[in-house]
Amino acid sequence: MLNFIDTVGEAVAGIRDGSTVMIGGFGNAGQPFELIDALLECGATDLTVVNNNAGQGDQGLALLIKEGRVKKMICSFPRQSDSWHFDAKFRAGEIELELVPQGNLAERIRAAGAGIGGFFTPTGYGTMLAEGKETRFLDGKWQVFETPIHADVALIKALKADGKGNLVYRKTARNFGPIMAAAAKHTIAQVAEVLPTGGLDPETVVTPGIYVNSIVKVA
Amino acid sequence: MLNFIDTVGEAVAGIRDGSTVMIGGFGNAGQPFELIDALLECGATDLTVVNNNAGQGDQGLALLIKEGRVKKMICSFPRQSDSWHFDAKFRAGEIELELVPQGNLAERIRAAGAGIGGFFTPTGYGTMLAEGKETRFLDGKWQVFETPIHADVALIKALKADGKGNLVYRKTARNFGPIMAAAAKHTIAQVAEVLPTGGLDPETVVTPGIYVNSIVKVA
Amino acid sequence: MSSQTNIQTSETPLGRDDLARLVARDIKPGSFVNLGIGQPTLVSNYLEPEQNITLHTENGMLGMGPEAVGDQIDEDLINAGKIPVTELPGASYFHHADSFAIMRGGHLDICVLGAFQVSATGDLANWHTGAPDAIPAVGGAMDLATGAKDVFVMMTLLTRDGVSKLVEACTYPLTGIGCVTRVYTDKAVFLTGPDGVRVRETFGCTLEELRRLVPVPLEPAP
Amino acid sequence: MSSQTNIQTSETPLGRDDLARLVARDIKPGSFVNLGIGQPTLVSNYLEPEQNITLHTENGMLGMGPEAVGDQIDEDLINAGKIPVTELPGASYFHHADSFAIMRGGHLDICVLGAFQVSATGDLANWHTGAPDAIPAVGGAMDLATGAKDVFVMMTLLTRDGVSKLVEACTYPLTGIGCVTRVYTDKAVFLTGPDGVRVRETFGCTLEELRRLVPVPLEPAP
Repeated sequence: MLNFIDTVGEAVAGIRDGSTVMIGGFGNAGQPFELIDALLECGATDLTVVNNNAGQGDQGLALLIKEGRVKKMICSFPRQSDSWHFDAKFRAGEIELELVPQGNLAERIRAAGAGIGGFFTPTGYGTMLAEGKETRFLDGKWQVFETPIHADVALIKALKADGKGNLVYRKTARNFGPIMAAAAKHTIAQVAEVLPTGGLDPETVVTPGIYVNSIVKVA
Repeated sequence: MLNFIDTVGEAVAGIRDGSTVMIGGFGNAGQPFELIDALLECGATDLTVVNNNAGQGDQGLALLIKEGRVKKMICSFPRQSDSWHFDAKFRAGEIELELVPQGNLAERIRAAGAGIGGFFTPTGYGTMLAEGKETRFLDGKWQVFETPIHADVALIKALKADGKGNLVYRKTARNFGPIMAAAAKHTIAQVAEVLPTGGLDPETVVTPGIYVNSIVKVA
Repeated sequence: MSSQTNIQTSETPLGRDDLARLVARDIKPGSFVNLGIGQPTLVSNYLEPEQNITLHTENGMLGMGPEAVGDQIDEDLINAGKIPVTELPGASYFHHADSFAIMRGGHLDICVLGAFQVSATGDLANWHTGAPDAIPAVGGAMDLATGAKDVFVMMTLLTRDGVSKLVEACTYPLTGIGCVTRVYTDKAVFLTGPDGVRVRETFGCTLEELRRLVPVPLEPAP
Repeated sequence: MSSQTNIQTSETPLGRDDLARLVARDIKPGSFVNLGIGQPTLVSNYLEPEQNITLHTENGMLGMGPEAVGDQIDEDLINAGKIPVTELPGASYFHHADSFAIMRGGHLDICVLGAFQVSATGDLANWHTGAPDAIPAVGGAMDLATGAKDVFVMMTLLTRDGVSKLVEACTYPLTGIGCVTRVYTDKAVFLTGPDGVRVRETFGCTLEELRRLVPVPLEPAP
């Protein structure tokens, strides 16, 4: 069921301790800052967070990590020049890290949404990120077995929604939004604009409304 | 390399005997009739054809089958009220059939384009279409191992192309076009209109030009 | 009153349209639904706008409208049965892998399918008679059967020869295992699952009469 | 002339920009290319419009233009290094799984990557120093290394301590096995593959001098 919600606080109110939360964005593009701030405020803790990075600077996901709400990060690129909050928690042994090659991260999220129980990919074969994983020779290459990443909740940012919950994005801010929306049991999208049903061209919809549960307009 | 080609005959001239050819379309929507006619005329034979159906009436793929050019069909729904040419060849033992649940067909084509060596899916588990296939219990369900379907050539139909080979489609004629374009070594698209580079909104491109090798305008 | 009479809700068996109306009424507001080819398509005639149901068609669309007539007919806009249809406001188009990801990823609330046979534990047989000279065609049936949250079957209870299509174990080739949750027939609505068959209501017969037609244990639904 | 002098094409080692110019010149017209973070990004400065090269960025775009300046800066339009970039005519946007399908499906003609080490057989180490206190970050490096048709590496031949980064076997954690086809360095261009290392040209040194720097057998390219 789709709901249009007035505030980011109400939108994230149902997120429970121990949840797996996917957060869209690559760098700052597509990062749903307002929803992340609301998640911080709502107090949910013991979270597993799926994001390409592990927070930057003193905002968004970085603050969630700083405040000790994140038990485990699943990401491809935690270390950045300004990932000091993650770095500190990691060196202190206070956060778990599952490091995933970015393409495996994307494909595993996509697999969860598409009902795929697992797949073989050449990425990572023979590297420490494939240690202990099943391998198989397929299509002339050694490949590694990877499994889907499911989530309880996805927090994403889109440009516009219509009355049916269909979404369109803007430029490279699209990134993980569409696949996270499909992979999570409950998807919350912050958008800049809500159009009436019929306000989006059906040929250009990127995320069909079937994947969206809550929409909140953020000015 | 992308080429704009004047006639469908030149576009299909490189297709060799024994090739695997993906043909877009679901029913008549998105079916590249002119390219199929040109394939019939060019004389290539011993083909493996991947299409959702196995030809309808007395046109397109049905004629290719009637003329004995198709050694094997990989499809989900061969039997229709007007699939008489396929029916006759099949009953005469003159055509091989690999029957694939439609979602497995789509996902196997997508896997080929995305570099996935194989995947597990619940679809077909416990049925005769999974006989002899590896199974595994994943995500709480029994699943079947399926492998990618690669092709030498894809023949697809789109609405518009731009100078970079980017494509957009029309309504449910989109169907298999985008995934076949990605799965084939060489993709030939017939389009109703060719726009200059920059003529398509980058947000609305469905098939990026990287997947397209030859474009021919069909009036 | 005995349980037999308690659950009879109609004096006569239901016709196809009455059955379609009943299925439509049972679909929760806001649901995303795929209606199979044939009898299930009738359900769309009885969905009320207030229900806000979104129809999916496997060939790449959400927000499918009624069958196209006259000038509405557009060969690029068809349903899974290749019938020209229309587009409702708020529709969206996508390619085949994305369309089947919707089905296979468990995102559809309900699909409604026809059947040759349904077993007491919800196995479905609806794609192949198994006859040696039959040319098999499966389409999206297995994806729907396996992927939708709820699979409703619509069928006549008996074959033309008077044999129950609700069976202990399917003799026709299977489409999916343990996937059917409800069976809507002209004579009764059955709830199927791992614990066996419960009868929600009967039409034109008592539960006792139904038990004589159907070779599996039947209990009234709680 | 001996083979040593035959393949020396410059009196001095190449600077970063000259090397970028050389890589740019070696990219076939019409290619689809991904340029890694750091030194490889310089290559884009030397691509000629006539080459008709299309740049891919892993975060969801084909047709990426030069770095954005001034009013062009748009926080929704960045490259894999999170630097604001521009959009060229004929660009397209797609989500992350579609973007990595382009990389992993073998559709990119060339990717150009930096490296810590490359082995004689083309193994690549470019994501992790293996230091016990290092926080590892891999990003899209393994997907590019494994997926592109050709993987070009750009690096200085020697570490600051004067140790060759072209090695018999990588000691740093691997990014991919046997994936590198060419190594562009300040002192030489190497062709790597299952048959060992061939030297295409040297800069500011002879093949014999190069052999004294690099601990793997070197033969001139045919």
